Amino acid sequence: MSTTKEKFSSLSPAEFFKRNAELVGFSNPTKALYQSVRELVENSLDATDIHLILPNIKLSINRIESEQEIYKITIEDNGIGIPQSVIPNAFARVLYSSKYVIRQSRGMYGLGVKAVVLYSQMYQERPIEVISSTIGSKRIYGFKLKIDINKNEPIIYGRYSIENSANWHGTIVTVYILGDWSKSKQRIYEYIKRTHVITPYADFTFLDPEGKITHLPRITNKMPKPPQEVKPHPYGVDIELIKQIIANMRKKGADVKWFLMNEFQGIGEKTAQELLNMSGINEKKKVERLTEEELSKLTEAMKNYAKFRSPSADALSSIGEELIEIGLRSSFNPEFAVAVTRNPEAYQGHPFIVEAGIAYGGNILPVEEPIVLRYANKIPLIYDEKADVVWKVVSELDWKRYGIDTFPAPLVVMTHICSTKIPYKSAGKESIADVEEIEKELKNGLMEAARRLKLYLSEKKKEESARRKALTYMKYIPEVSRSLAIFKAGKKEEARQYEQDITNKLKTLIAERLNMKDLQLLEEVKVEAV
Amino acid sequence: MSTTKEKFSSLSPAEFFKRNAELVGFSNPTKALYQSVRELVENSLDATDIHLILPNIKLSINRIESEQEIYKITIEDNGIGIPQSVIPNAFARVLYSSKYVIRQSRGMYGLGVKAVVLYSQMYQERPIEVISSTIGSKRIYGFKLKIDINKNEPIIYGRYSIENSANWHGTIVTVYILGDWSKSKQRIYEYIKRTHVITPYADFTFLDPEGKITHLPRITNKMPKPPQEVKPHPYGVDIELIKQIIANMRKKGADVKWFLMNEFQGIGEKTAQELLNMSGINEKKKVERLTEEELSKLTEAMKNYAKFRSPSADALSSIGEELIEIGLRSSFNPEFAVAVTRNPEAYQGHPFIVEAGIAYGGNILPVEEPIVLRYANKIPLIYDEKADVVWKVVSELDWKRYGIDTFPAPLVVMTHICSTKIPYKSAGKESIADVEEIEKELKNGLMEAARRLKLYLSEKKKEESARRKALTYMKYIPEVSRSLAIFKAGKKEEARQYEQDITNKLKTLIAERLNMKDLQLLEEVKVEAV
Amino acid sequence: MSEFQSKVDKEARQRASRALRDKFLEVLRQIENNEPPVLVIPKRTLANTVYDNTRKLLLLGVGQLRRSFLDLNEAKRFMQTTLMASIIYDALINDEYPTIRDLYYRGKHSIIIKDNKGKTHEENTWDEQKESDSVIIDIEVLTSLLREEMLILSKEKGKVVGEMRVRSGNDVIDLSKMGHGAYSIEPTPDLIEFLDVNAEFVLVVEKDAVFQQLHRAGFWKQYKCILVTSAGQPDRATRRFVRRLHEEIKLPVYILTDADPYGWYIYSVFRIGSISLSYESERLATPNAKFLGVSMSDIFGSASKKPYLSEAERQNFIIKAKDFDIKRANEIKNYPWFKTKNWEKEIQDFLNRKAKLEIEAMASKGLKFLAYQYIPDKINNRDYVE
Amino acid sequence: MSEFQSKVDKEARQRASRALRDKFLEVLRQIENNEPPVLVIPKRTLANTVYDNTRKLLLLGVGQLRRSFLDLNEAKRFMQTTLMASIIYDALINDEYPTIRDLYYRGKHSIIIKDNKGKTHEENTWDEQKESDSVIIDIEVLTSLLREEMLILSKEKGKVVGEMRVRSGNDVIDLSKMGHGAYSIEPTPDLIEFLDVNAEFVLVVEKDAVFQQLHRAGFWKQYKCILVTSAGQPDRATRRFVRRLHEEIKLPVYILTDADPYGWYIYSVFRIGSISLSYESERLATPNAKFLGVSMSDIFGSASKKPYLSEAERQNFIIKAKDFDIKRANEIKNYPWFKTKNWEKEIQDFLNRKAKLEIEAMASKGLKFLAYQYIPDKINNRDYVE
Repeated sequence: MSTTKEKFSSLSPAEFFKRNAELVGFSNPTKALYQSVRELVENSLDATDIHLILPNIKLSINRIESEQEIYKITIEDNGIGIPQSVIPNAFARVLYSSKYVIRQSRGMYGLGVKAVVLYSQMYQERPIEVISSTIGSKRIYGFKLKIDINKNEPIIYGRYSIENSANWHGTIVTVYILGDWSKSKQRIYEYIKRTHVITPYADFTFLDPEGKITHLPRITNKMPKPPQEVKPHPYGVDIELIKQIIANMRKKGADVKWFLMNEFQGIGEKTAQELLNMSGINEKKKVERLTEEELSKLTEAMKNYAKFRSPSADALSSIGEELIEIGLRSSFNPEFAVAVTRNPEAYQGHPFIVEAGIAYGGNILPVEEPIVLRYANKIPLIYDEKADVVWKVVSELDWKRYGIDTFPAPLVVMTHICSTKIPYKSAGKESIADVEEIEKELKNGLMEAARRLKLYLSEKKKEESARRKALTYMKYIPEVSRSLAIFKAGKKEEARQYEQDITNKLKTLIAERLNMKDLQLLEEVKVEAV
Repeated sequence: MSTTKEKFSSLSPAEFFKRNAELVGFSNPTKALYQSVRELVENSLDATDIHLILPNIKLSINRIESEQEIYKITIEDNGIGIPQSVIPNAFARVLYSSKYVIRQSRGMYGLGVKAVVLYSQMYQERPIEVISSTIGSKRIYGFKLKIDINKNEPIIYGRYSIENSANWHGTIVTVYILGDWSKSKQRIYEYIKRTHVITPYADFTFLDPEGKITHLPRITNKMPKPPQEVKPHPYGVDIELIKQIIANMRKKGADVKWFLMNEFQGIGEKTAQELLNMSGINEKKKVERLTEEELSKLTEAMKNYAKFRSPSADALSSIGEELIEIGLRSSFNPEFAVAVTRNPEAYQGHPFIVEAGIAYGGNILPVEEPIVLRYANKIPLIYDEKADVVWKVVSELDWKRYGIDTFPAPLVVMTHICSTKIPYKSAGKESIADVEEIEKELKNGLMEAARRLKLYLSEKKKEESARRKALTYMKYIPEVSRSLAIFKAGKKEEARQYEQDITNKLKTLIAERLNMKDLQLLEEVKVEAV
Repeated sequence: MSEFQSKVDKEARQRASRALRDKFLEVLRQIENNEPPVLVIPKRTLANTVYDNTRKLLLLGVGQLRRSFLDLNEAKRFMQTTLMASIIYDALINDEYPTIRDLYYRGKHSIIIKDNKGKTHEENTWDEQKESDSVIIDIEVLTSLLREEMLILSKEKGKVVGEMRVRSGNDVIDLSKMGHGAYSIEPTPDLIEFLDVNAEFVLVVEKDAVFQQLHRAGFWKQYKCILVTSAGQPDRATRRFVRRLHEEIKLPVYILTDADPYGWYIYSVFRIGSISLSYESERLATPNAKFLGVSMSDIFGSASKKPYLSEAERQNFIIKAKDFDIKRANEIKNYPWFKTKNWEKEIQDFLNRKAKLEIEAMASKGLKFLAYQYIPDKINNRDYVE
Repeated sequence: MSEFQSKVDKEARQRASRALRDKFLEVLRQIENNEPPVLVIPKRTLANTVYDNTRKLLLLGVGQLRRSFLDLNEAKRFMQTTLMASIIYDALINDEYPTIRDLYYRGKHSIIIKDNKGKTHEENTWDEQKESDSVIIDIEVLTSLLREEMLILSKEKGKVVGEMRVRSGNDVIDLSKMGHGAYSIEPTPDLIEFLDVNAEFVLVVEKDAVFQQLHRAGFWKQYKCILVTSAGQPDRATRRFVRRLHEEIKLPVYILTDADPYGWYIYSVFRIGSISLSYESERLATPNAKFLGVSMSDIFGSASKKPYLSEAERQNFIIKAKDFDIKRANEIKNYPWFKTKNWEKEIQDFLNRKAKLEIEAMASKGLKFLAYQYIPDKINNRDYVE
């Protein structure tokens, strides 16, 4: 038996995520470069379309050292900008964010850009540079920042401001990072291309380390409705969340009934009373005075109460069928494209909307399995496809029932899940967990889109079948006429004269048999005798 | 353009992991119950075998409410116990742990049991209860605890101590949790069974909510060498780690050369000098005075220096070939079992050892794909098998080359990776990322084990082939004798008398042809005439 | 060209060509009256095949199918039928003797059409001979003319030897003077005239090699028999020839085949005709033909009979029945003419044992056994399955 | 039983049985001297098949294989060879006429052994007839006795008509008096004696149905010809019969087949023999046989010749060559006796056009065309491929 003493110690969140950078997607230089691009692009998009600004995003990556692979990434957006007072914390304090509200956004954990900074300062010494101006601001502010990892605090290496004479707003971020361009190149391009499919209203310019410039222009000015911040839905709460809401309440000394009716979605007086009855709490009880046990009962009541309205979808911003179709058409040039936006549903108190698109034929190359484009809160998911619930649903769908008789088939499937909380399998945001409610909606959405595909395919088949029918008769009429003419004449040599007459009579009979449209087809067919 | 102001706010780590409990494996009541059992069992094992104590672990799960599915989980171990002074923080402060040292352990993130507590207090009000006594302690201490989520601090609901007259040491933890036994049952049993395969020196008792008791007795008293705490390896450091080491140094005012030689593994004077030359730093410079740029150069030099010794394996505790074979044999009763423990290797400065086992035939049922048992730092991984690098290696192995000609085959593959840092894909510790160095070792380990399987199978085949050869001759001799006897006699009716003589002569010829062993086989064969 | 000019020939051609033409002029009339052209053809389905218990013949029932050109599913077959009829008609009036393969070739060509998209569609009038053969049968039942009556020749492989003389064409052939060879039966056996028959029965042997052996052993001389082989599945001429020997010379007919459902089927074809061609039974079938063997009791014995094979011989010669044998046996079991006590027992025996045997296995016990013991014994003991 | 007792027969049996016995007593002597028993057999491989350019025959070379019982890979075949030899020997001394199928049956049985683990292993002496057939050929080359010399019968399908009489057994048969039927050639054609031949050439037709048509049209009468059909791939008796007509009566032999590599192969078998059975060429082949048609130039014409088919007829009748046709053509191209200017052109034409044609396609232009124009024209113009 060894009697080694165990040493206990505490970590700051910054230290924790530095040590375990792979948990947020920074497992090696290849993934780090890719993940950095993602986080920066997603912040830029969140700063624009949520606020109804048509995004203009300029991204460049340069290699700045010949010995080590250190890349300089610069991104510029025309977003709402960041107030100068919060810039240091927003970029250099882990678990500090504008995203801790109930509203759909691309970022979710408040970790992304801070993880970029953590990784950045692990292998090189240059600080991150942030230049930003909010809407209407008279000045533009610049910062150079690092994170004090032990304290989880910003270290400001420099700051300045200049006049904003052109009324510019937006943010420019420059960060230096150890990366591996040749290995991450393909994924980064894929990411940008797929992002553009779902935000066809954005304009992207990308300069890569090889000097190649890619411009993905804006395809439409139409933008989706932006998400609103909402109150929590009672089904999704837990004891600790209630405690926190109580702690943050502005009105002090409120009673529990008022609390229920004012701090949650969709609780009116009747519902509040029923919840209080279920949990055995007096409606007049001051909310600060609730015991642990009462809080537990109240939470339980909220979980068990069956009659809540669905969570509000105000917090969500779906893309919409029109924009999805535009994206699919412009990216794939298919013969057919369709999109479905489902009604809002909820899981564990979080509202979500599923959207599904299908593109078929045209320039799409036939493949053994459908090409699947996965999106969550408007960001494309590239890695870990087979671990995603979307793949499960796509691969279990019986495509034969929807007119796709065999694979390889020229088929692209696109799914978008938007929610105030996407159930990612990891903080790297690569794949979505098997949540029953989401799986069901994905299935319904895909089936709805697939039914429209089927309709299209069967219309196409029907037309072809009518044409084939006419062709069949037209093929055989000359043979029948020639044969019967021989019997009429009594010998082959004298039969020719009767053929045309029999042919005409047969055509008349066929014309009666088929409708006019088919008859037209009949006339169009040229039979070539051999 | 909307001008919504963004609200920025900060989260405590406790709040972060409460909000995102699925990141640590608590996505729903089913997984929460399973994950809680895991975390508790793993803590108990870490408290015993690391300290050379043969583990005795008693686990019970009871349902305590009929309305809600609240389960009481109690675990008791005979480990080293936890000092009373750290019990509150160890159980109720997120990112506080004894596992933040460089040494292999099952826990890694210092999150596990805290995540259990977080989830526990989300849906019911009972605090966690901890009873513990360290080795040699005169008293046993008891605590009732919750986490203050806003502050990330323990709340002590009760404490007491009693005399330790029996010299007991160990820890008893009781926690209450919202769960779903029926859905998690199978996985929990699987987890316990597989844990026992890799720790055959442990004794498990498990009482489940249905009242069923399972006892998995200790199979051997042999235990693996325990891991030692070590200094960091220079290849694995980053700028921020160097800063931290400097900040924690006891000797103040040391120069950089002393620092290099005393705070890292395997740096002697010569190496230290070379590193300093590479980074252009004066050896006399005080380490506290190093500039950011110098730190960056030093880190770069440590990354580029090619001649370091491999990281020390002292921090690792592999299981060993003998114990693995014992585990495989006792669990599967196979016809053949083999295990391989590879030499230590390193990735990104972290030492690791791969172990691989193969069991074949016997009571194993033939299956389409090998049954794969994955372990990391002595814990079984159950979920997300196909996303794991182990699956990649197993499925890409050309089994035909190793004597497995067709599937289904009765084949079990077992892998164990131990490291001071396992590169999990997520903090839920379910699957291991594709790290090139680990993939290569897994491949080598499996191939080494598979070669021994091949040897076994081909020995078996060779024996069968010799037997077949003898059989062939024995089959044909009577026919040849009968036919030739007819020619000898001149007619069939008189041929019989010559047969035996020809047969004997032919057997002699065959005996000369084959060696004695085969001849023996020959004699054993009974030919039945028809 | 004397053959072409013969009177019998001329008459046959006129009869057939007139019948054909009349049929299709009817169709033409429909078209001229703006009615959909329809061919009314007796159905050749199992359901429309009737076993006439009195005459012991398999005949077509009264079921008819109406093949309309306007029915999309029938249009092609309608076209094929008119095409084939016109070709046969043309051959008849031009003094030709086409074979069914000739007819296949004469009618086979590509139809090529272009649709409005400029795409070319190509289709053959027919692709394989079994398509055109099937159309020929349609025309036979449609016109009630057998193909021989339409002067269509087919490949013939039946052979005969025995104590008789026949007249064919202008020649008289002595079937007892064939040396080691044999007389090859002609495709139009109705034109054969039987002269001087000195025989007591007809033995039909399925296998040519067994026929050769029995011929070589002088079996037909010793036992006064007409020895015929169908060399496998019998062709029409061989069936007609055997039928005429039975009908006109009143000779009993014994059939010797393998002991398996395929052998029974050959027997069945001689006796009744094939289901798909039941329209011809009336002229080709020999309802009184008897299945001489090899029977299950020859192999395994029965209460009253010692088997011809020993246990060891059985083990070596018996072949395990295949799935398709079992399938065929079950079909045969349902044919009305196999619904006799003896046949039901025979088939059930087979199904129970799942064992079959080739006639060669009997021969391999020795030619003398086959020729001088097995066959005469069976005939003498009336040990056949009926 | 007169046939069994005939002197010719007796002599043949004695000759063959003695040769067989001597061969295997040698093997027995090896065993008695404690030497591994070995059969020395001429190799029947393509490499050991030699084309004798002078005699224009395909013959076995000097290559030999040593089949030792102690060689594990050869043990089974050794066993099969001794087994088959003993069965043939037994049939010879017992006055039997087995067929190759009989021999298959006589030798087929299960060998059952139990190993020391009590597991039963079962194996048949042979499973399929092609195994035992192959062993028979081994014995033929081993003993230099053709199967006919060992009194083994086979299935025969060749037929003949024409202005001649033959003696077979004790009978004289007039082949011009067969009516619409024909004379079926016997399995032992060497026993046939030719009498009164009044013919100028032999026409061998691959297809039975074409034979029937030409016979019916009186072709052989009009053109003084012996008309033979092999009814497909020729059997040994038909080949020997044709060879004897050529050798003894000095009649030129013309062969008419489909225009495709399979047709050429049939021609080749008549002319040279088959590669796998080259040991028999010396007696069966007719090296001067001429390939009358159908030739590529008959179909497509040439610089000096109008084609017999019109463009439209070609479109309908020509069949696209299959992959195996191409493969076979390339094989045939390498046979020495196809290495003549004309044949190389013929084969190259085929390979270029990838088109083949059945003889029926010619017949479908009309029987008169075939019988009175195409064939006589070709013969008169010496328009054959040699």
